[in-house]
Amino acid sequence: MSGPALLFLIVGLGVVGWLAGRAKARGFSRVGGRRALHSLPNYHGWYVALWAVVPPLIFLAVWSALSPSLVTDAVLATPAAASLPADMFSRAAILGEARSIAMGQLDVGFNPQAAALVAPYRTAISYYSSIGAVGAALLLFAGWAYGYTRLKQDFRARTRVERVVMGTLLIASLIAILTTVGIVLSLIFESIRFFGMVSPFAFLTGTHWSPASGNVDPDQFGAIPLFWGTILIGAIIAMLVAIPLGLMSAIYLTQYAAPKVRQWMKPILEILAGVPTVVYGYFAALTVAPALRDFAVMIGIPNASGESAMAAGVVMGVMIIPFVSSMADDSINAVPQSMRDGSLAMGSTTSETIRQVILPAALPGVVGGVLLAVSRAIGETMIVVMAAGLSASMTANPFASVTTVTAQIVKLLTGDQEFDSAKTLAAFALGLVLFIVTLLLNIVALRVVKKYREAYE
Amino acid sequence: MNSPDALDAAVDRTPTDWNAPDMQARIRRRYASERRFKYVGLSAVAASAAFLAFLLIVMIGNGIGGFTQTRIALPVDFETAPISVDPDLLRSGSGEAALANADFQGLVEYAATAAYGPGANQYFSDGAWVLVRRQIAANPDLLLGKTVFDLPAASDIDIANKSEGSAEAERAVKLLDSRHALSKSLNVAFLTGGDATDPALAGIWGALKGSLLTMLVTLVLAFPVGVLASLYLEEYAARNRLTDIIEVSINNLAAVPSIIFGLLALAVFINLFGMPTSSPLVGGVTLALMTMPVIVIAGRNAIKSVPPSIRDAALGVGASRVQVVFHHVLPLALPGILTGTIIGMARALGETAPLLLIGMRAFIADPPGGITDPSTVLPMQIFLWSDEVDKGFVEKTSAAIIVLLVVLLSMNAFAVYLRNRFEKRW
Amino acid sequence: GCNDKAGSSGASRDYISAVGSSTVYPFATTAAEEFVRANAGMKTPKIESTGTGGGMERFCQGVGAAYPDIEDASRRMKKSEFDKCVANGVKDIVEIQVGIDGIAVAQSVDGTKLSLTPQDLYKALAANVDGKPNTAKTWKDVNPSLPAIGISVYGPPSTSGTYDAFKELILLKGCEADPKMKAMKESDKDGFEKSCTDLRSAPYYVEQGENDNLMIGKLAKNPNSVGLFGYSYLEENQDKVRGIPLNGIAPEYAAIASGEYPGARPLYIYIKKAHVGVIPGIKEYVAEFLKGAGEGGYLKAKGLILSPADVAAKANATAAAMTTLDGADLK
Amino acid sequence: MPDSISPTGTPNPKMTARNVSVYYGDKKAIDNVSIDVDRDNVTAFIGPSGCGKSTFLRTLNRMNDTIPSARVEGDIKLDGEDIYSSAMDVVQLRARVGMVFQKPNPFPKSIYDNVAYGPKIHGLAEGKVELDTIVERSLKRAGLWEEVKDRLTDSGTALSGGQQQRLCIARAIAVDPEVILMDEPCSALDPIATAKIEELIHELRGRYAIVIVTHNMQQAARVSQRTAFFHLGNLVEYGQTTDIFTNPRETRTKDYITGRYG
Amino acid sequence: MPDSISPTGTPNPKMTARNVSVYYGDKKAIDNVSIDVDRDNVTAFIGPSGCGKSTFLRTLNRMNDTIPSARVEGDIKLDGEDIYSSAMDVVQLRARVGMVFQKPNPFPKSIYDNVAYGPKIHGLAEGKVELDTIVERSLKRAGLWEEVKDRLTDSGTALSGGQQQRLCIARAIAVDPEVILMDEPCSALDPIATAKIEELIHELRGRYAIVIVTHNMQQAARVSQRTAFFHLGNLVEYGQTTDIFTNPRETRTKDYITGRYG
Ligand SMILES: Nc1ncnc2c1ncn2[C@@H]1O[C@H](COP(=O)(O)OP(=O)(O)OP(=O)(O)O)[C@@H](O)[C@H]1O
Ligand SMILES: Nc1ncnc2c1ncn2[C@@H]1O[C@H](COP(=O)(O)OP(=O)(O)OP(=O)(O)O)[C@@H](O)[C@H]1O
Ligand SMILES: [Mg+2]
Ligand SMILES: [Mg+2]
Ligand SMILES: O=P([O-])([O-])[O-]
Repeated sequence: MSGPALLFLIVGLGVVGWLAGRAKARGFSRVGGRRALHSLPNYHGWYVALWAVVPPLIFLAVWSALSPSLVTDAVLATPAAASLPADMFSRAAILGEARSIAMGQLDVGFNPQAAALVAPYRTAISYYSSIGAVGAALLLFAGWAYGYTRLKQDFRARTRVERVVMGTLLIASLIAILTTVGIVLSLIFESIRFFGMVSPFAFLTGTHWSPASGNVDPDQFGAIPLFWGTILIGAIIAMLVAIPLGLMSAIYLTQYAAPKVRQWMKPILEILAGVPTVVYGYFAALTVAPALRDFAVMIGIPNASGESAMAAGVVMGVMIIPFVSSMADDSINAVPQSMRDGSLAMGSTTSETIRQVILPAALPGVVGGVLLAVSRAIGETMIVVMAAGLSASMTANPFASVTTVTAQIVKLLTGDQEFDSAKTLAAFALGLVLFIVTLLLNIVALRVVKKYREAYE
Repeated sequence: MNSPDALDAAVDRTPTDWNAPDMQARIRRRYASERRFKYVGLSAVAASAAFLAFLLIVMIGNGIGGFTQTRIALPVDFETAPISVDPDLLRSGSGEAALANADFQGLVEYAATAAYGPGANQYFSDGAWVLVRRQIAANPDLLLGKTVFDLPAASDIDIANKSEGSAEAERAVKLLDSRHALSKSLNVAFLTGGDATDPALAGIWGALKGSLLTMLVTLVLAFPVGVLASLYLEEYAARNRLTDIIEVSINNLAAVPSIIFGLLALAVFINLFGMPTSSPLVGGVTLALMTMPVIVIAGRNAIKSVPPSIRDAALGVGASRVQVVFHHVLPLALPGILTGTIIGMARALGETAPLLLIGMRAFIADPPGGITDPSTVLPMQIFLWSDEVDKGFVEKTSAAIIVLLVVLLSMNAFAVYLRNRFEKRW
Repeated sequence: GCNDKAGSSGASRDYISAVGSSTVYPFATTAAEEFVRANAGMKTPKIESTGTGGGMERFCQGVGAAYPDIEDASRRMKKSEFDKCVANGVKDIVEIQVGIDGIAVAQSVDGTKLSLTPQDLYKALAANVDGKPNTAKTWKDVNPSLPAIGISVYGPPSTSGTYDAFKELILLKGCEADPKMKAMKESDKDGFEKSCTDLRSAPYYVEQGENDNLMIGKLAKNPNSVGLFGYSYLEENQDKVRGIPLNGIAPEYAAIASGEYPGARPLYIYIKKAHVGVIPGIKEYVAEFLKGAGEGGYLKAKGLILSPADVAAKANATAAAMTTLDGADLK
Repeated sequence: MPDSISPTGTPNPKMTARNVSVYYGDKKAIDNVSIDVDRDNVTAFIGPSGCGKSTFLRTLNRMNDTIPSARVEGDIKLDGEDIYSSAMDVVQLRARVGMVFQKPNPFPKSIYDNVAYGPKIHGLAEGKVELDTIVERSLKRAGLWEEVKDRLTDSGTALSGGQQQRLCIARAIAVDPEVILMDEPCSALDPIATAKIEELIHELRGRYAIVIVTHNMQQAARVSQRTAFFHLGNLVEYGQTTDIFTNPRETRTKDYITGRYG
Repeated sequence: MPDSISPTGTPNPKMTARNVSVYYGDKKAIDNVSIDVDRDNVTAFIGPSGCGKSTFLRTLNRMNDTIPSARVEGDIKLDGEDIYSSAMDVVQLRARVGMVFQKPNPFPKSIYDNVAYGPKIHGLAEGKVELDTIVERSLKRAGLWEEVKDRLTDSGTALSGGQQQRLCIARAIAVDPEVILMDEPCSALDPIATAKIEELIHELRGRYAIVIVTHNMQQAARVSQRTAFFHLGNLVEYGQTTDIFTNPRETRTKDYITGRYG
């Protein structure tokens, strides 16, 4: 029986189980009066349906993972398989093709030899899928019968069904942990392999970065220039753009702007955060970088590069403006109105109130927001890949080209995906550093923000 | 408490004279500073908005031409043309082979030379002959006489026709224009085709379809998991270690740089599970991991904003906790959850970095047929085109950006609409 | 067993997968399109531009649907790479030379005209010259006959094949011209290579990303900089940049084809023979490659240079017979 | 001391509480309270703010279960069945012991659906017709039918505060409860709406055992037949309403009802 | 009717309001009120919640300017100067007419900086020494000096509620105002802190014209010499505090002070 048909059958019988369970429960209620039934008939129905459907589905999931190799073994045992080439890859390709033809996914084979194997495949597939179908059917009826016979007048069907629902919810929540664990394990695992080749000390303190394929030279893996580039772009230039613009925008919109202006400008500024980073990257590389370079040349800055830290940093800063401004907005709004009134009633002007009372009060929140923004900026990839360049230099000249952790991760991993070269593994070590740093920034920032919120609640 | 009178004897002073000149000067200074501060704020807003406007104008300016296509009329006289395909053969059904063997490239070259002089072949897009072949396959009768084909121009002609091109191309445009051979029309190939090496033929449909498939996978995985997890955390989870760990994980996942998810996908999905590289499946799963925490956080906020009195009311008439949630809380929180989901999906749709690491940075010309086919996505296509040598791709890149921005902005606008429409204050 | 890994998961691919050089990429993609146009029903090959080195590593990872069928290379496969291939079961590899690429040394059309030698470039860019840190600031410091323009060279990143070619074809040649280094080459080959190819960083040698277009734009705007990139980019942007003669020979088509220009390099594709006949279309795709690389083909349109006739003939023969590569031929 | 108060005075109690203490975490909010809820009368709980009236009321239908930190000790029986025993299903308990809250809290659904919700989840109606009957009867009993019969599909939240509260009472009645608990049902209402609710309580008396928490002593005096006075988590005095108000045994009660504190 | 009330009764008023109406958008919150604020006495504004006491109080130092929807009609003069005229600078006005709010709202700065804030922005001190003097004097006048003199660098928010309110009064005093407006300054405080503030008001009387809004009639009787009774935006009665409390002319006043409503 084909997969979809089987699924259809299972679901169909599940529906029947639902109807039967419900009918049986209705019968009880007719006998014992309404309150006699613990759970609504529907829940009895669900109980039966779950018993009928879930075990065969689990069985089928397992079976469909197991059966292909059983099928292949069976096919290989037939005489038709004797003529297969010894070379594993051709074998596999021919088998795969024969299989696809047998299952009707392919009309004609590319490999002529496949044709001979179609028949054995058909036999084996139908044999094993009948086993699967029979197994599923047995489970289905067993579950069905079990569920059905358990229904009684005071049977707590609802409680059982709800327990299944709760279990599902819990499993959904656990996926977040799984993902985190997956990230941490994959980063750590590959990083350990890397640190087997290059010492963490050389990696974290070296100032020379030029990983090349082939033999491992620990001197090539000094990541300090990358860290510096990341800081220069993400934590310095981008913040020099984003903090004043974001903060002042938030101040203007919350304290000065007419409600109508605020209502329009806020979403407009938020668009800045919604523009994909690849667009920013393109814009930075195509428009901003050349303009900045011209400007740098005009004012006589040496080594101005078209892929400058400045271009990437400025554009990244613009991208982060709404982020900073909405964090600042929240913090400013959390300062109680009474504080503002108090200051105004002393005869201070609005700007004095903002600078001397509101901002100091909102400072922890703003700082927390800035930390979050920094963590966003140093993890940003596309803008730096497209606009910051790849030269691992430790220059402080913002018009020169620098590279960042993320840009190097991309560089190291696009193309060379062989997993035991130091070059590839270095990307994971960089990823680990990035992960740890952004994690710490986030934890600190969230803690600061939370403390601050509590202060005014 | 001290007697105020005793105090006064020691330290009192004359009352402040608010009208003294130095006071007045001070006031003026304070107001000037107030105005300055306000203008600084206004300029910050204006600068941010101006940057956005600048970005959009540059992209639209560069890209709007990408939606149109210069076409050149190519008259072909099959009586004299160096090609021999029997139209009857085409009708008979064994035409495929006949067409495949015929030299349409040569035909186009011949006809172009005949019409516009030597080298005129260069005026046409590389793939122009394929279109001729396609038209003839559709209508073999064309072979019987003279026909004028309307074929896409090569990208340098296209550029010269739309704006400033190279001197050579400008000359060609002048020549063609003088023969009334040029026309401009909607670039259907751009909206319906896949990637191509010739900018005149390159299209975004392949990438858009890849994006749609990827988003489908993302949505199918992230939405239910996100909603269920937020329900669990907000409505049922007892405060214990496990819940704390879940919470911390989710908050951190929402802040992890996207490239890290790419590393995860590479290490786990591709290298460990052997899932197909460059496929919407892997891309979608990766982006789902990124989107799920966004949905959970939005979902929890939406659920939190459902007033407890409604839960009490339902519990009070004897609803179970599952019933309370699924009959009352979830329906009321749904608009908020949807808003968060759309915003999360929009973010995923614009994401490039993690997909770079799973092989989506590739030339993939055929639009994907399913979630395991090799495919690229819109932002990746933008990235790839931004790297192309041919100048014609500048326009295409910006045009693709316009398409992406239109999709994203409409998603965001829809989210804002949802939020405003269903925002409830209890 | 390992046979059902591919067989049972139905993992036989129905499209070609090619990886490798970004230089060959434009040609490979065009060939892919033509291949589909000429062979109805075939799927378009998937082509990743990974750089020659990166591509080699993936190509050599093994035989099977999960691994690429074809490697595009802007240099010849190295012996070490071949050995790795063999170690991973990729024993039969077909090598076909498809054309030639020139590394153009170029500057803005507005710049003061330069004419360099490999030695000039080495002296300007090496981190250490004569065992001392390089102090040259202008071209005049390098070679008194050159103008006193600040040294600023935009070049490819160390991972790209263009860089490899630059290293092999220009830097090492320039380095060898120094007798001391020549002596070192004899005694300590590794040390020689290292000290010859260890480059200064920005502002002298500025590594660029993959985007050579940006480099062109940068050169156009900075007339005093020198750029290193593929010949195709030079040809495509004649209006903005011009080639700088090396040893007095300008990077022009004829000079590169004849091998006269020092910065020319052959382009190859490598084919996994085990995949031929298993993954549909490989033969036809290779045929398309050679057709495009032949007289009147589109190779030229992609800014690359046709192989000389004898090489082309050999390539056709190799492709027809699928003659495999002998590792002993490689360095 | 609480033992000294007779919890009874009712020959045939609907609910009985014996030695009930309630804790929020470590904090004791109710201390050893024993009380009987009469079948045919209205019982009022009075006492100063924070004395535990709501807390105790909520133990009677186990609404305290929803507060993670809350813990209940002692025995509470409904018609002799222990409501905290594992055999008691809390969902059914709450159907039998309905509740009306301080702030009217209709569901943001139609008036009809507000009332029909309980019968639906408990499966009390066989079909649409029967459900209609239940809805109509409940709204009539809650004295709201005439006002809303033409707009049953309007949202329950669109009603006035007093109507909303009566809707909540109708909703509670619809599941055919045996006891109705009301926690300051009028404190959010204006005097006219309050009067309507009081009148309604009067009419419902006898059909349901009713417990009402109130801050307003006049209201307690008007609507209830028995009054329990709580103070700092203790039950200070419990008895006939007339006795409590005219002749309190405890000085604390007296002080409270004469307005010395609270 | 409001015209029938004599706004005067004070020979030399510090502030005079004539025919003042205040609107929030379309809603009239104060209707045609005329009143004089005496130079040497404490004036109390009483009235039920929402009657407009705060609104009117805030018109006296133009704090209503900060509410976009608020609009003021009529004449208000400070020492004969129209405070709503364009010649009047609102910043200086607020320095001259200080304000203390219902909830103590010290700035999240040190105690010293809280008090020094006003003098600094207005440039009232020539240097550190003079500033120190002003801070000390203001804290002394507010009766807070002894309690805080050893911890002037502690945060103002670390004080107790009553101390915070006195700090706010010190802050208002520090800019050397002529009038001090207090909007229910004690409603967030416990009885002991309240008593301290009342005592303080008593001591400040004569040096500053003081207006205090209060809900608590006993407080009005204790601290004020003149009382104005507001109701629904109208000034119902205004006069000597003793007269208002012992012999109100209007029945509404009488009903209010005897607790019939409010
Ligand atoms: N969820 C809770 N967690 C902790 N303590 C609580 C909680 N709910 C109530 N309390 C405390 O239990 C005590 C009794 O509260 P309860 O609400 O029962 O009083 P009440 O008599 O109903 O007061 P009110 O008249 O104000 O409604 C109070 O001290 C209160 O602070
Ligand atoms: N910002 C505002 N916008 C609109 N209406 C307001 C605003 N502030 C107050 N009101 C309205 O103006 C009227 C008078 O309010 P006001 O605060 O002056 O009363 P009050 O006498 O101070 O009351 P309370 O004793 O409660 O402080 C009220 O009806 C109030 O709802
Ligand atoms: Mg209560
Ligand atoms: Mg007020
Ligand atoms: O991509 P490459 O040609 O530089 O290897």
